[in-house]
Parts: sequence; C-alpha cells; structure tokens
Amino acid sequence: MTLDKNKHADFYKSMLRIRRFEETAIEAFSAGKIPGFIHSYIGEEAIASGVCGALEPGDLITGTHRGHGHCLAKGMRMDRMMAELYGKATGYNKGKGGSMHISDFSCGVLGCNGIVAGGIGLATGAAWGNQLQGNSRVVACFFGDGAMNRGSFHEAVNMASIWSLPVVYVVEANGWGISFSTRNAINLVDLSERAKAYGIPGVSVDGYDVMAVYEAAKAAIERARRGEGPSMVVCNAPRMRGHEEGDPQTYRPKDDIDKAKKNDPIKRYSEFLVAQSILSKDELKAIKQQVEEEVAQAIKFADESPYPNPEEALQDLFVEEK
Amino acid sequence: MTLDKNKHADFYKSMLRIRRFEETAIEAFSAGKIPGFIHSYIGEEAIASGVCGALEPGDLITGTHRGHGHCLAKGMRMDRMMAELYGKATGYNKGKGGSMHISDFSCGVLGCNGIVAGGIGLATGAAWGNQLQGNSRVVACFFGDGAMNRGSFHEAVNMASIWSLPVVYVVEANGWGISFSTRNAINLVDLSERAKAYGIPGVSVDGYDVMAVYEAAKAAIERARRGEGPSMVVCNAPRMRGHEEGDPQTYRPKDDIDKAKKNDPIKRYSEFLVAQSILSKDELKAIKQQVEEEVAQAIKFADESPYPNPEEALQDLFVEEK
Amino acid sequence: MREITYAQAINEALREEMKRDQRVITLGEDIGGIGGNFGVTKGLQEEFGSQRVRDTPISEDAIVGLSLGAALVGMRPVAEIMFSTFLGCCMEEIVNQVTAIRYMSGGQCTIPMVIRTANSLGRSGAAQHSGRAEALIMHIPGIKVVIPATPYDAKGLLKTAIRDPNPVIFFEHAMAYYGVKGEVPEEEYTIPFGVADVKRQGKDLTIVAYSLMVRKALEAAEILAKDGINVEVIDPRTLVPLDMDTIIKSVKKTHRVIVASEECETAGVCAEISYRIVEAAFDELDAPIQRVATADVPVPFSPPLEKYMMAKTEDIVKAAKKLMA
Amino acid sequence: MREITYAQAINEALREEMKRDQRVITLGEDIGGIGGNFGVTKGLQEEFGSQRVRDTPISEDAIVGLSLGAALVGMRPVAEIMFSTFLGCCMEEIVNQVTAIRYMSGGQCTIPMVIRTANSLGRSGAAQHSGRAEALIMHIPGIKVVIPATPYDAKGLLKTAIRDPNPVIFFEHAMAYYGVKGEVPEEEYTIPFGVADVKRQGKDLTIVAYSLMVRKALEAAEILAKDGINVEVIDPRTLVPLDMDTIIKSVKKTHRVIVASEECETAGVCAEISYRIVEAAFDELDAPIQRVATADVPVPFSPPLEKYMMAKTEDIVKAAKKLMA
Ligand SMILES: Cc1ncc(C[n+]2csc(CCOP(=O)(O)OP(=O)(O)O)c2C)c(N)n1
Ligand SMILES: Cc1ncc(C[n+]2csc(CCOP(=O)(O)OP(=O)(O)O)c2C)c(N)n1
Ligand SMILES: [Mg+2]
Ligand SMILES: [Mg+2]
Repeated sequence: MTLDKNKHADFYKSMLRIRRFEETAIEAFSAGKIPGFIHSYIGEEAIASGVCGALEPGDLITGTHRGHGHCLAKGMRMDRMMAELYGKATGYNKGKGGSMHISDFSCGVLGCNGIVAGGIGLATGAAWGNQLQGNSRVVACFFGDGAMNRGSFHEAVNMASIWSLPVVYVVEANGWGISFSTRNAINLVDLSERAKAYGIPGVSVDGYDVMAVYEAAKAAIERARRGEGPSMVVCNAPRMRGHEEGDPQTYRPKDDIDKAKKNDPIKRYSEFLVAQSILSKDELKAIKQQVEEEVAQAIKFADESPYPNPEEALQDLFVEEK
Repeated sequence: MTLDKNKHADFYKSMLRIRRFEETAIEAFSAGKIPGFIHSYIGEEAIASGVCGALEPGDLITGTHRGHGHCLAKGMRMDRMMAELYGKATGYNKGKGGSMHISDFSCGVLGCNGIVAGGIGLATGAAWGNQLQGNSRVVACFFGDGAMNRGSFHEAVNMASIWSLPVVYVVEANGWGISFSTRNAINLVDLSERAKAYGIPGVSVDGYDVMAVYEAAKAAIERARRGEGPSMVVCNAPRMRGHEEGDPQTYRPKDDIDKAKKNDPIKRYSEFLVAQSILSKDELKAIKQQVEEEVAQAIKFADESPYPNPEEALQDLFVEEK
Repeated sequence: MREITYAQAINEALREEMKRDQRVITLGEDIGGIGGNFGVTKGLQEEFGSQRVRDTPISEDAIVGLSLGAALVGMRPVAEIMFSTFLGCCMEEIVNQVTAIRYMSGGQCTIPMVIRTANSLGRSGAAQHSGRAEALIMHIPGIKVVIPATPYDAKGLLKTAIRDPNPVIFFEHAMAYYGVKGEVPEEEYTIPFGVADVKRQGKDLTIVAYSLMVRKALEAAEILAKDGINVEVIDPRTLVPLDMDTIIKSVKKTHRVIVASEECETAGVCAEISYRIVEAAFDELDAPIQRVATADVPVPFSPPLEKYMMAKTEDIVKAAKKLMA
Repeated sequence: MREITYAQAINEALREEMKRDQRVITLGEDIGGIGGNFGVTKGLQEEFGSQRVRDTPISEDAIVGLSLGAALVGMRPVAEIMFSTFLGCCMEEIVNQVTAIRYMSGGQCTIPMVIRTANSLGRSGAAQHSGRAEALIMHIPGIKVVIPATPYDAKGLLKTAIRDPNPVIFFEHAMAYYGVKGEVPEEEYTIPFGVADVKRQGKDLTIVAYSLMVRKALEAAEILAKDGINVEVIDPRTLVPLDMDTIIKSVKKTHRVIVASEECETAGVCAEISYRIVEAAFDELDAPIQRVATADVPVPFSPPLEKYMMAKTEDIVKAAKKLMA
C-alpha cells in the first residue's frame, strides 16, 4: 500500500502527540500533580495511530486503562485530557474519571476502562446498535493481550461473530499483563490463532509499524463496514516501559527492555520517512513544534484549571428527567 | 481398536441403565412424584458411558443439569439417585440437591451443576489439585455445546492449557441450548476448532457411537495422565427429546427429531453387538433383566423412603469445627 | 375490569413499548424462539422480528455488556437474564460498567437500559435456580430497582422502566408469572418510580412487603383480622428510589412494623428499610421492628425443606402476634 | 513489642501457614513475580516455589473456580482477587458454587478455601478501583466474612481463615497495607472468628466500625474526648459470624450508637448491624442509631470529590454530637 504524504504526516503527528503527552504526564505525575496511576502508552503509539487513521469520523472506539493513546489518536484534545488526569473541573469527565476512564462521546470515544476487558462488551454492543440503526459506523475495540483471557472477551467476540457485527478487535500485544508474561498466560505462539475459535479472521502485525497496523486495520474496518462481520488484529508491540509509572520491572530481563527501546517505533518511523524522502527533517521539525506547543498549552491549562466543587461528587449519577 | 466382550457388555449395560433410569424418572415426574425439572440424558448415553468407560476408579468427573447419565456411568447407585430426584432423605444429597445437583464425592462425582458451565472451573481446579498432589488422577468435565459460550469455559480451559492440567473437556454437542440452535450460537462447523484458541488438541466424534467416544476419550485421558495436558472431545449427539420434560420443541423441525430418534444409539449399538456376534440376544436380555431389577428397586426405594425432617434445611451450610 | 396474569402484563408492556418506540429492542436466552423460558416474551419475535427480539447464546456477561453498548449509541435495550441467580455471571458489567459509566464520564452519556430477571424461590429449583438478588443490586449505586407484586404494577412499572433514561433492573417472580392474576386496564398507563402502594389499609400494624411477599402479607392480614388486628400492607414497588414517606406515614399511625421479604435474611432489603424507619421515626415505634425473611442458607431442593426455610404467611402472623402482645 | 505493617502481617500469616501445612497454596494475578500488586505476597514464590505460589492469567472467574476444585480434592487454596471491585468478575462462582456446593451435596464435602481481596477507597482509584464489597458477600449464605483493621488482627484472623474448613473471604484494605502499622508478637497466635474487639473503652457512646473505619472512629473518639464525650469503639472484625453480644453489651452501657463503614450507604453492613441492635436492645436505645457511610455514588477520581463523598472522621464526630445533643 502506498500512502500519500499527508497520511504519513498525520501518522507521525499522531504518534508524536501521544509520546509527548505521555512524557509530559509522567513528569507531572512524578511532580505529584496527577493522582492515581499512569499506564503509559509509550511504545504503542503506532497501534492507536494506525487503527484510528483507518477510521471514519463517525466511527467509535473503546480504550483501556492504558488509554491516553486511544483518545489522542481518535482526535481528543490534549488540554482537557491533561486536566482530567489532574482531576480538574475542566477535564473531559469533570474530574470524575481520571486517567483510566477518560471519554469523549462527542468524539466517538465511548470511554477508556479500568477493568481489563471491561470495554469489549460495550464496544460490541455499540456495534450492534449501529447495525440495528443501519448506519455504516464501525467500532474499534482496543484491549491488551492479557484481556484475551477474561470471560468477557470470549462472550462478546462470539456474539459479534454470530451476528456479524461491525467491530474490529485490536489486541495490543505488549507481551505482558503487569508482571505476567503473555507467553505464560496463553499457550499460543501467534495470538491471532485465537480468532479461529469464533470463525472470524485474525491477523498478527508488527505493532511498532504504523503502516502495517494501518493496512491490517483498514482491511478489517472495510470488511466490517461492508457488513461482513468482525475481525481480530493482533499488534505485537513489546512494552517499552513498566506496567505503570513506578513499576521497576524487576521481573523482566534488562535486555528485553533494551531491545524494545532500541526499536522505538517513533524513531524508526521518522528515520524511515526521512530516508524515503517522504517527509523532510524540517517538516518533521515543524510537526514537532506544533506538538510541543499543544503539550505546553495542555499543561498550562491543567495547572491553571480549578478543581471541581466537592458537592459535584453527588451529581451525574442519574439523568434527572424533566 | 478391538474391545473385549466384557467391555462391550459394560458399555451396553451402562447405556441401558441410563436409558431406563431416565424413562422411569420421566414416568415418576409425570406422576408428580418428582419436583423441579428433569433434563433427560436420553440420546446421550454413549457419551458418558464411553468416557467413564475410559476412566480409572480414582478419576473424577463433573456433570451438568443433564447429569443423571454422568452419575450412573461413573458408577453411582440408582436407588439413592432416584431418592434424590424425589427429594427424599435417603438421596445422595439428603434431598438438598435434586436432579441438577446430584453428587457422590466417594464415587468421584464432584457434582452435577445447574449453572451452565458452572462445573468447568471446579473440574479444572480438581485437576490442578491432583497435579499438585502428584497423583495420576484425571478429571473428565462434561458440559453442553451451549456452555462453550460462557466466559467460565474460556477462562478455565485457558488455565488448564497453560498449566498442562490433567483434565478432559467433554462437549456434549446435542445441537441445542434449550431452543437456540448451536448453529446460530457458534460460528463454526466443527466445534472442536475452538480448542485451537487454547493450543490444545480437539477432536469431534459421533456421540451416538460409544466405541468412538471411548476411543477418543481414552486417548485424551491417557494424554492427561501422562502429564501432557488437557484436550477437548466434542461428541455430536443430536438431542432425542425436549430440553426438559414438558418441552414441546415447537422450535424444532419434526424430521430433525425423527432423525435423531431413528439413530437411537442404544438400538444401533445392540444391533451391532448382535450382528457382529459380540454379544448374543440372550446375553443382552440378561443385562436388560438386571437393569430392570435395579430400576424397579430404585423406584421402590424412592417411593418408600421418608422425606427429610424440615429442620435439616438449616444444616450442612458450614462444617462445624470440633 | 379484565384480569390477566403477571406474565401477560409484562408481555403487554414490552409489546406496547416496542410499538411505541423503534429504539426499544430486547435480547436474552430463548426469548424469541419460545418466548423465553417462562413464555413471557411470547409472540414478540413474530411481531417485531428477530432483529429487535434477539435470541442470544448462553453468555450473560455479553447480554448485559452488549445492552450497555447499544444503549450508549441510542437504542433502548431490554435484556433478559433468565433467573436472578445468573446475575452472578454478569455482575462485573453491572457493578463496574452499567452503573458507573455515566457517572465516570461526568454525565456525558445516558444509559437507557433495562435488565429483566426473575426471582424464583418456591418451585424446587434448588440453590442455583431460586435467586433473590435485589439486595445485592440495591447496594450498588447507579441503577434503579423495581420489583412489582401484581400484574397492574408490573405492566405500569415496566413501561416506566423502558422509558427511563437510566439503567433499571426489573425483578419479576417465576411463581407469579402464571400464579398471580389481577385487574389491568385496557388503556395505556404508567406508574411512576418511588411511589409505594398501600395494598391494604389498617391501623394497628404496618407490614412492608414487596414482590410475592405482598400476597403473603395480605393473607396474613386476613388471618390477623379475625383476631381483630387491623393490618396495613405497604408495597414500596421500587427499592431504588424508595418511597419512605408512605412507609413513615403508616408507622406514625400504627407504631408497629414488620418488614417482610423472600430474600436471605442477613444484610438485605429488610435491614435497610428498618434502618430508615428507625432513623426517621424512632420515637413513633412502640416495639422493635420485626423482620420476616428467608433463612440464611442456599435453597434446598426437597419441598419440605424449602417450605421450612422460606418466609411464609405463618411467619408473618407469628411476628405480628409477637408485636401485638 | 515489634511493630509491622498490615501488609507484612498478612505476608507472615501466609508464610507461616504455608510452612505449617503443605496443602496450603496460593494463586492470583502477579502474586509470584512481584509479590502481588501491593507487594503483600513478596518472597513467597522464592520460598515455596511457583507451584504453590501461582501466578495466573487475568481470569478472576477461573481463579475462584479452580480454587474451589482444588479445595474439593483436599488442597487449601488462598486465592487473591487484586481489588474487591473485581469480585464482580467471579460473583457467579461465589454465589452459586463456592457457597452452595457443600450444602447442595448434603454435607458430603468440605471447602477449605480463602479469597483474599482488597478494598481500596481513598487513593484516587476512581469507580472501578475503589471497591467495598463486604455487604454483597455478607448477604450470601455459606461464606465467612473477615475484615481486619490492624496488623495484629489481620495476621491472627488470616491464620484462622486458612485453617477453617469453610469458605472464607478476607477483605484487606489497600490504604492499610503500608499506611497502618501495629504491634504483632513474634510468637504464633490465632484469633477466633466471631469475637469482636473493643478497640477503645468508653461509656457515653458506642461506635461500631470495621476495617479502615476503625482508625477514623478512634480519631473521632480522641476529638470527642476533648468535649468530654467518652466513646467506646467496637470492631466486629468478622461480619460472618458477627459477635452481637459484645456490641449489645456496649449498647446497654452507652445507649447511643453509631455504625460506621466505608461502604456505600444503602443496604449495607451498617443497616444489618443496626437492625440487630434494634432487635436485641430496642429499649436500651436513647436515640436512633446513626449510620456513617460513604455516599451512594460510584467513587469519583478527583481527590476533592472523593474526599467529599467518603465517610470521614468529621462525619463520625458530627453524628456523635447529634446523638449527644
Ligand atoms: C478484571 C481485572 N482484573 C485485574 C485488573 C488489574 N490489572 C490492571 S491492568 C492489568 C494488566 C492488563 O494486561 P493487558 O490486558 O495485557 O494490558 P496492558 O497493561 O499490558 O496494556 C491488570 C491485571 C483489572 N484492572 N481488571
Ligand atoms: C449461566 C446459566 N445461564 C442459563 C441457564 C439456563 N439454562 C439451563 S440449561 C440451558 C441450555 C444449556 O445448553 P447446553 O449447555 O448445550 O446443554 P444441554 O441442555 O443442551 O445439554 C440453559 C440456557 C443456566 N442454567 N445457567
Ligand atoms: Mg499486555
Ligand atoms: Mg446442548
């Protein structure tokens, strides 16, 4: 597949937005400005960027506890995301969700989810709703390799298969579920084999390669849009950092981490873009500049925003009927 | 595989015991003597008989809501089973379990289970316990084709696979989950394909053919006993009666039922035994006679047994420590 | 007025709401082909098609999970979980997803979905088919809990549930489906949530009861009437929201209360209602509140055992006599 | 006496019981490689090997299901469910299997298993990581419910739990693991179930509190002492069985009660304890029981929001002043 220059620029920008957002959030977290936990998407930027790059604006996604990348790639704003991480009133969720639960329904982000596999049922249900409404929307459902062992995964994927629902299951195979190696958790060399249990197509791609992810996702999304049902796209992308910030990864061989870092998907991609003369160094720099400005502005916004009024804790449970 | 005459006689007797127990229980149910529900095992006799015929005495099983056959094939007594169905004090479970929950731990029956897929986790855990104890016991875990879509199935089978547990998953593929056709519930022509999701062997056999079931089960059980891990044996055996007694099967084409009945596994097997001169008609008759006596005695026992004292309802919750 | 069964009332509510609003869909095990395990949805698939009335595999977690997703994109799913004991199979979806997502989102979305399920004590279903799960759900914020006793209430409340923009769980009772009949008007009506119904007026003693326990409370009231004890029976009908005003008004009149339910005794609905009565009307009480509930054991199969451990009419009568002594 | 953390106390109990009895095994997510998400099981895998200390996939239903099966063949599994909100993922196993199988079998088998899990309100975990699930489990017959407040209680009760031939759920608290320290003897000891501990003697007012709420109750007692209000703090330590004797004895002395808990307010443990107090000591009460619990909403992420909706020391003080007024 040959992609035009703009697509490449979009990919690069998307990946960089994620990387820089995460790096900045980690700094703020270390400085004590962000409560709770941070599961960074560093190293997996190509996955969300490639998949969301293949979606149409009306399409929907669900994210995970490691969900900042999903949100950004789908087009959410950095400032309101950062504010949400801070627990500020100006955050997407008014401070009620935090890092693991950011959502923006107006942007098609049905929510990140702190329960492993927690978004799979609802993503599949959204696809069902779309099918019933006869629209052509597709849902991309992100989850980790660890989530493939939850019963919720199994039940939802089976239902999507028998009802030919327009959903694409994107497995972010970073090789780990916290400290437990996926090699020990699943007795398969190629995780996409699991798709066979449901009679749906499954494919494995290099999750560090945004173009490979895009291509596989595009095929799966088009298939879904044609009404031919769900597919599974396994994106292999060795985890570059700890499970969450603060994880010393004592359980993991050092050279495994080093190898992952050496293959850094953004570094690789930018070198490729320049080497292939798709984008010049200056063009990349200009993109970087935009991203830096956005990040700086996001931190400023989050820093300066107020906390919600404590009494708001009791709001937003039920819709009050008029 | 050539089997000796005694093995055939055992199979025939086992299948007949199940058939006649069920027919008799159905009569008693129609006469209002049995409370609750009856999910008869008629048509599936070859499955439990073939599988349990391949087990050693110390091995364990778990059954389902359709579990009388599992219990009988594993060697449980008809009289105490029938008494349990009646809710009598002399029943295996003192009347606390009833049809869907009969168990006999001393006979290796860890219990039937009224929750679809409810026994899969505990069967797998029993296998884990056996593995830890270093004994060579195997667990045969029975469940229906409908149970394959429950999350509990998925989680437990995956765990059995990664830990190489000595358990054999026996799928009783009768084509239905109540009124819902398995063809509509699972997008696979051959259900044993699902085993691929876990990297374990899966095989499909004619569930009306006791010898085929035995052979497949034996291979799986031996493999498990050698410490090589779990397998899945799918036994295809079209349902001969309604889901439960009283089910008019309005949802099912009549010729589908007729076809199942025409292939009656016991009729087929007895004809085979005689045609191949393995057992004579007289020998079959003698077995029949024994079974009739056992059934008559079981009904008499159940009829004459007392109900439990009402206050016993409050016992057996916790083990009281001495 | 015509009399119909509890099952028929629910069937009518579903049919009318599906006619009224194209977004209303329903899904669950066997609900299409045979109208559900209890025949409650009979005829709906013929009328509305197999898209809007969907038979599902045996996958309770996905039934609830998919309903949630469909609700988030604007449908109004009604999910059936055949027996309330099976709620354990989809508890995560209820606890962490259905009840949490709107709140976590800061109010961005609405989740107009209903989970219909059946309690089923009293039919020799044994431990795994005799659920009473209302207390578990009542403890989880973010879902309304409806538990009707009569065909009239069932129909009017189910219509309200389907129109509610929030998650609602609707507890039916398997013994009521064909065992309880009652007057239901031909004309359309709905019943608001949070409005208790005084099922019998009285002045000596208040019995708060819901679901099938209302019938037993009324039976007990008849028996007690013969001893000159004049019982008021109040059915809250919805546990969330809970109409304490009507209950407290009654307590202020009678000064004696029994709270009766088929649930397991410990940490259930009865305790909650009792707490709120004590909180709001401590000085009005002439005696401690009596709780009549089912013994804290799994449900046994054998009829004499099940009968023994269940909350019964006689238990209410006994508690009343103790209170009046 | 030496002081250790709550986490260390649990670690020691596990280590000692695993040494004492070969049948004791433990399983859960990340419990081996890193000693669990909270480091509570640190060192156990090194000491006892990866067979007896098993890392599992993310499969809570199977963690509990397999534990049950292992218990049925004579092992003594201790399952860890990382956060108590995840109990929704294995609720069916708890409701219909673990708590039912012995009873359904007519007492044929024993199920010596423990489920360890962590409540975790108060650390910005937001709705899905701030569980308090004790009320849900308390309502289900067939499982003992243990919920210790101090390292001493945690160690002694966990040892008892592991030796108990029945299913036990053991609620720890993530904020206590390293936030609560206390004296724990070097010598072996166990604490029996069903024996409440008087954490502070007093005569004016009884506060019944458990888990992290004990600390807040003691803080409140200190504050109230300055106003001359002499508070007794009782920690039941186990909710099933529940030691009402000790509570009632205190009520008979103080005639005023606060029941305090971090759980969601409605239909929780506080209501149950209150009901039982009213039932047993109605005439001893000088005022309605006050309940101090957490607001009926999912837990919000932002610290000021979370702080606002949580049951706090100040809330107890306020309730006490109201009671004493
Ligand atoms: C049901 C459930 N169990 C356990 C956890 C705790 N937990 C949070 S993230 C995580 C690992 C998830 O692994 P994976 O799905 O591969 O995602 P990754 O973190 O690797 O991106 C676990 C076990 C949880 N949040 N939900
Ligand atoms: C978790 C759960 N969901 C639903 C049911 C109701 N139910 C009882 S049997 C049955 C069908 C089971 O189908 P299958 O597993 O194929 O077994 P079969 O009855 O065909 O032998 C259903 C849905 C149940 N008992 N448990
Ligand atoms: Mg992972
Ligand atoms: Mg079947």
